Amino acid sequence: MIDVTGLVVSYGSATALDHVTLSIRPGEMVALLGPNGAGKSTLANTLAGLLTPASGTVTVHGRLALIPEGRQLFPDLSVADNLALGGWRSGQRDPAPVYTLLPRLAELAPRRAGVLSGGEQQMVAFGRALMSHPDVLVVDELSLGLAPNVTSGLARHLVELNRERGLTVLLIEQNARLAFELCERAYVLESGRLVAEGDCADLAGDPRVAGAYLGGAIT
Amino acid sequence: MSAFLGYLLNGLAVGCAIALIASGLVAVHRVTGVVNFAQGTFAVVAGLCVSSLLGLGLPHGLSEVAAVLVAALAGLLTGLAAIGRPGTTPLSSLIVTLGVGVLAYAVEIVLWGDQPRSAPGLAGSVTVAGARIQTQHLLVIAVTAVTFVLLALFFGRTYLGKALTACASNPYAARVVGLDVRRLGLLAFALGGLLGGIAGVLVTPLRPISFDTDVTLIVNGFAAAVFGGLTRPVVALAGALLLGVAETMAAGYGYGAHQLEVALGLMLVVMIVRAGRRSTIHQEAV
Amino acid sequence: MSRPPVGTLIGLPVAAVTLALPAVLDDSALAVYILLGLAAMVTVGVSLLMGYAGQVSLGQGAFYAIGAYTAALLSLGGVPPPVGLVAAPVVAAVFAVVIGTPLLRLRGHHLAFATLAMQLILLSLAGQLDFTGGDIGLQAIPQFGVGSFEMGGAAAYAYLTWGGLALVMLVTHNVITSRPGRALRALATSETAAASSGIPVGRYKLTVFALSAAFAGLAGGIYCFYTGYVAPGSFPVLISIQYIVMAVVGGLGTIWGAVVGATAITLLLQGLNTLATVPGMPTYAPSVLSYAVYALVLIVVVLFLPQGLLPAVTGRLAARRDRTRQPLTEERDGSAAESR
Amino acid sequence: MLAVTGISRSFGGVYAVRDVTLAVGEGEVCGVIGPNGAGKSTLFNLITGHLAADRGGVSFLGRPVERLAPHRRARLGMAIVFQGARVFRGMTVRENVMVGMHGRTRAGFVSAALRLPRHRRDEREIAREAGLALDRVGLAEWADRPADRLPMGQQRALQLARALCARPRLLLLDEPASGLRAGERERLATLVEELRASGLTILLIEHDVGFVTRLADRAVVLDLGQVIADGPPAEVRADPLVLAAYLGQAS
Amino acid sequence: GDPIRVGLIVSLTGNYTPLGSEDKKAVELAVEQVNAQGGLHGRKIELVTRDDKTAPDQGIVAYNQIKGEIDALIGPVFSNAALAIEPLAQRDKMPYLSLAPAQEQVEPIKSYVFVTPALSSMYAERYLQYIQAIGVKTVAVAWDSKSAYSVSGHKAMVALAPKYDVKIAVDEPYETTTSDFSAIFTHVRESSAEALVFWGSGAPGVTAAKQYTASGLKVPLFLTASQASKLWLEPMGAAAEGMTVQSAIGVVGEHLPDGRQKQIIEQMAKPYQEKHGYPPPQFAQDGYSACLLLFEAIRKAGGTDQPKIQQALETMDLVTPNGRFRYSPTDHSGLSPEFISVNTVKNGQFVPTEWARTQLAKTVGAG
Ligand SMILES: Nc1ncnc2c1ncn2[C@@H]1O[C@H](COP(=O)(O)OP(=O)(O)OP(=O)(O)O)[C@@H](O)[C@H]1O
Ligand SMILES: Nc1ncnc2c1ncn2[C@@H]1O[C@H](COP(=O)(O)OP(=O)(O)OP(=O)(O)O)[C@@H](O)[C@H]1O
Ligand SMILES: CC(C)C[C@H](N)C(=O)O
Ligand SMILES: [Mg+2]
Ligand SMILES: [Mg+2]
Repeated sequence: MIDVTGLVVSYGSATALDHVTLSIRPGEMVALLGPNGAGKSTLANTLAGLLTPASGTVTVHGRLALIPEGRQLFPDLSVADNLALGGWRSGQRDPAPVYTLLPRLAELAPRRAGVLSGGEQQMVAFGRALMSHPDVLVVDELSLGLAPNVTSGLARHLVELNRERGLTVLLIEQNARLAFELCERAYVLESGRLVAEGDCADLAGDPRVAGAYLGGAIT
Repeated sequence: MSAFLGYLLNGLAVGCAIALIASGLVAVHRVTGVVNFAQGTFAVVAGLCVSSLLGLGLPHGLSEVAAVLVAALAGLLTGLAAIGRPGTTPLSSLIVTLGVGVLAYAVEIVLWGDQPRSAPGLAGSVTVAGARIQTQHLLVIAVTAVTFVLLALFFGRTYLGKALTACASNPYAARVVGLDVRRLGLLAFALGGLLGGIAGVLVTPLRPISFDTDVTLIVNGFAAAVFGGLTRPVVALAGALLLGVAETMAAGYGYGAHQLEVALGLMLVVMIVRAGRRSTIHQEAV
Repeated sequence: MSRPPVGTLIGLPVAAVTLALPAVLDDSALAVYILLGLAAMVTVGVSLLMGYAGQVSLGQGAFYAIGAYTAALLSLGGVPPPVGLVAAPVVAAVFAVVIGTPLLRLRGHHLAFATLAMQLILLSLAGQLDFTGGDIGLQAIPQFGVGSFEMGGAAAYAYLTWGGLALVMLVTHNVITSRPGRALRALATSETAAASSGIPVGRYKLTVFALSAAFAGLAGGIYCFYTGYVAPGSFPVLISIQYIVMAVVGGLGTIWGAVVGATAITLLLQGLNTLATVPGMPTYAPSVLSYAVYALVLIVVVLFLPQGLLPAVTGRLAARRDRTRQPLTEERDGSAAESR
Repeated sequence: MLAVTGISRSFGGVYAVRDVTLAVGEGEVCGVIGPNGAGKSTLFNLITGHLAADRGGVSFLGRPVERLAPHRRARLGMAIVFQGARVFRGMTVRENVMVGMHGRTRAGFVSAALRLPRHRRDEREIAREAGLALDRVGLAEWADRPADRLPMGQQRALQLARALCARPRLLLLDEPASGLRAGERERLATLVEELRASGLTILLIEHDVGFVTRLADRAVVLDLGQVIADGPPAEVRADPLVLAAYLGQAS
Repeated sequence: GDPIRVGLIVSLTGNYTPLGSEDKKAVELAVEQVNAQGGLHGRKIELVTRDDKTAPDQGIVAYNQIKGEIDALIGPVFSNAALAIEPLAQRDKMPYLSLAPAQEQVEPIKSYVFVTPALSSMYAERYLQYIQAIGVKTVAVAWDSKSAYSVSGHKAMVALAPKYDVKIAVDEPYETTTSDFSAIFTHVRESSAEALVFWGSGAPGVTAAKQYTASGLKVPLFLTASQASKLWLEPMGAAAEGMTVQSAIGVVGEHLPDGRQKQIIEQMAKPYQEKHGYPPPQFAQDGYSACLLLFEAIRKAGGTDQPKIQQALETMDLVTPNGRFRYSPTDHSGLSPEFISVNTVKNGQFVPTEWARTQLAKTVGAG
């Protein structure tokens, strides 16, 4: 579904991704872990075609949707319009299915997205990505700013989509515990290089990974 | 009373002409975030074209449409220069549009010379409740009304209109959902050219147009467009009408030597009062 | 703090050349040299206002005019020229405070329009009032001089101008590399975040507005003594736009950039003027040539050196990528975010 | 220390904060939790003065402050770390942090322009404080980079450093741990504990209830703009109302 | 010998481009003609042209640039730029022929400064003569408050009106940028004015003329000489027909009786028409006249000694397309209202009125 080989991405003289090679099979849910500044968002943006690699190849089969870091809504448009535009690629403009999933958004529909609370914005960003009926969903921070019950709701839904529709998911998530719970496999990125990969269960057992990412995490 | 009505009607017509320039500024800014200082140029190009085409003996209607299309093309070319290169910031684009406006001077002088030109429009005038108004003015008002209704519907109601708005609202997010920001921006510039062209074609019969008429056009148009925050066509229209009516009223009631100042001053006061009633925190929301 | 290298590396040789030039230039070159210095002085203010504090003024020419009229009226009224020259920036600054108090409640494009309107209104007033000499303006303004010494030659004005410019640059440099300067740069990004660090945003905006007005006023004061003539026509709205172009072309948010921009644009325009009026050129040559070349150079520079000439030259491109992206974009989000 | 009485704010008829009364004692760490859109950030904006209240009052250090502009409240000793990242573009990390000292120094335009002794004294002071704050949040090695290029996590740390540089009496943190990984979160928690130990009063919005439980003496739960629970975190966590409105079965 | 260098500073960009470029064409024509005849004193004339950009300070820059290399100067059409340069020219003892009509240039007299167009007060006076002659008693006046030409024309008209027994019923300023004149027309309609005299240059005049026809006003519209260009008739289109427009005598040369005046006019008009495809407008007349005056002065001075040129100018008596100049130490304008024609527009041409025809015939005959 996603094949990345020898990917190098740099900002001016600074290299953010250094020869990254990874691949994700259709229907997989894969987590991407790494400390701040590791290059996770850079990878997400490159997969979505928003950054041009300096070298290496990126192949994505099917339609990819990105839930970008920091929500990135259209602040001047209403929630309903934000969602509708999420369907630009798929041609689906009716946000009703998203409202069933996130009823709060139905209440917020006529509001300008720019004035929503942080968590509300994150919900819109999630809904917007679903509007394009993606084959692959790249989530840059799922739980960011979300109340625990909302996070768990969304996580459940991701799993559902994955099981029922075969949605492929690449999940970047600060809450490694949650990520390990949801995904089968994980990659660990540090300073632009892949430093570990494998089944979540194995990685969770790896003391180095567990120390850095599971450590005191409390939920 | 009929004098008052006369000033009012004429003021509305003047305002409508300003509004058409403003509409183009709004269309471009709303989509690209660029203040297009070449907007007046589009009107000038259309005006000069229509005078030439009519001079060549082409019929009315055809000449006007052709001139508007030329202006739309000019808009597209301006867009290519202003936003065609990736990574151009809106401020740089603004300066580029200034440059395009000046470059257009050179082209216009070569093609049309530096003397003002005009074109015949709807002749004669009609009397409304004792007030006289030029037929051409009525045409301006009618076209403006239609244009703004369409524009408001386009941006407010249509999917494409919303996609265009999204481009400037958050260009990064626009790319995330798959909008081709550059193409849509060029579309907006072409639309801006079209609107500027309409303004030019309508105004040329009322006042002579020469290569540098764009300065007057843009000052008024900019005032009106800013009144609407450069994003809201209907508020820009209100600003333009306020400007036009204030100008004719000032001239009508004894401030002819200061009509522009009176009108601009009034706009300023309204803007400052409006600004006072607004908090900053959500203007910067992250 | 972040840019002493540019200052010292380029500054010293530039200072030396600056001092040497008036002695070797002829009158015609000196005229350009002086106007260039004056433009740079105003542009440094624009750059401070726009590049650092994120506020746009399309009415900087108005303060230039106020400075010129102040100095002219005072010295025509018998006040010694040095007093007039000192009064010029002061009056411009006071005026900026008075007019800025309401105007600075506006942001971005609104502010740009408001300052533009201010200039139009002011010049129109100057053209109507009797004591300003109406549209004809004020003539026979005495030469600048101290006591019985009268400054005659253009070279003397060149020193006065470039001395003034040095002063303006020094003040700007001192301001931006210190506490108030950081506050200005902070409020350019986010007034809210700035306020929550204890910065009185309104007062700071007003102060920097007044400071940039004072720079323009000082330039205006020198201008009036040099030309001996002041009229509303000397300060068209277009010169205000020209200052912004100079600031952007040179590199916004750098002091030397303003000087480089003013120099580049002034020399370009003068060069074109001379070139286009060479005998034998076809009738439209002057306008066509000067418009076309000016426009093309402007477009090419802005597109290919978006950070401006100076940063491009000093190769500090990367470090500054986002700085130019300020005022006009910044506000768009703002004004659009208001009640719709 | 801080007393909020009957404060309300609505947007277009919808209450974001409704009749909230809240008192925070000196040295207390008070967690504020609640569902998305409950009005937590709005409450912070009301306290710091970035939003005007429709009704109600705020008093700080025993004096009413609801009429004071945000920068005045900041000078009295309030500092806030906003929910999103708000770093000052075009400035280095260090310069960003130095801005935090603004309220505690005086050198203005004149001293700066003339390089008066006060300016030098203040600059030295500011540089020292900023250095301390940078060390404290672990940003020292990033100090001379342009702030807007930092990854998310560091940007949040930067904001915290800026707030600390002001040596506030009351610190308002809006989701400081969001976007942080376990290790970084741990460091943040340690820092907050240190701050608490030094006597700083802290209001903390956080969706990570474990984080709040560990750090806060007390938790206030907001829902639909109103306080629905107030008490020791452990108790609040078990409150059925809170469970229903906020925690869901995930906790 | 080495060439005589004449400076020419006019507006080639900016607002007054349409004026300045006409002046330039005419000056170049005059220079060409004199050089074709071998120049002056065996020396060719060389033009040094600069653009004042319709801005006084740019005028000063231009002047400072060329003052060292020129022997005499023909100066700006834009009154404000002209006024800015004059003190400098006077200080440098630079013989200076201005192309701007503002009164202030010759009040007080500066010994080196001479004016070539008729002063706006002369245009005002001429109109009053005409108005009196056709039996009109009450007029309305509209004037551009931002143009020095129009302001001083208006001022003179108000001052001189009683002398000609004319009452000004409506006195209305407007701005150069005005795009709608309905308010003025309404005021005129509501008054007892029998004619509307409209002071302005270029664009506003055209706009007013167009809107005037549509406004249904019955009283005649009188435009001033600043409007006397074929290029400004064109944009007016049909609206121009029947309108009254003043001009310098040169604009209506073909309607004059044969004689010295007509011959001089044709000496310029014919080649100009051939070269540019339209008859020389008002501003071209000014430029050409300035050249003739300057060349004659150089001829008489026997060279380019500047004080001598100044003296020659001060005693000048010369027929030019603008009329017969008689400069004197107390008159640096040299013209008189008799050389101004009052025309109507017929088939897109300026045709002198009966009154003007007789008046001009008298003027020319007397000269
Ligand atoms: N626009 C940019 N210009 C320059 N450098 C950048 C830019 N964006 C990111 N970087 C740098 O690239 C590196 C990777 O950043 P990235 O945002 O991909 O990290 P991340 O893993 O997503 O971090 P976080 O967990 O904080 O979101 C960082 O060192 C960052 O400083
Ligand atoms: N300027 C505004 N205009 C309209 N509604 C607003 C505005 N600001 C906030 N709101 C609304 O007020 C409610 C409270 O918002 P607030 O940001 O305080 O929530 P929060 O508790 O911080 O939520 P989160 O945990 O998601 O950050 C939300 O529903 C939000 O949409
Ligand atoms: C007659 C024209 C040469 C006068 C010109 N319009 C001016 O105001 O200077
Ligand atoms: Mg990231
Ligand atoms: Mg919040």
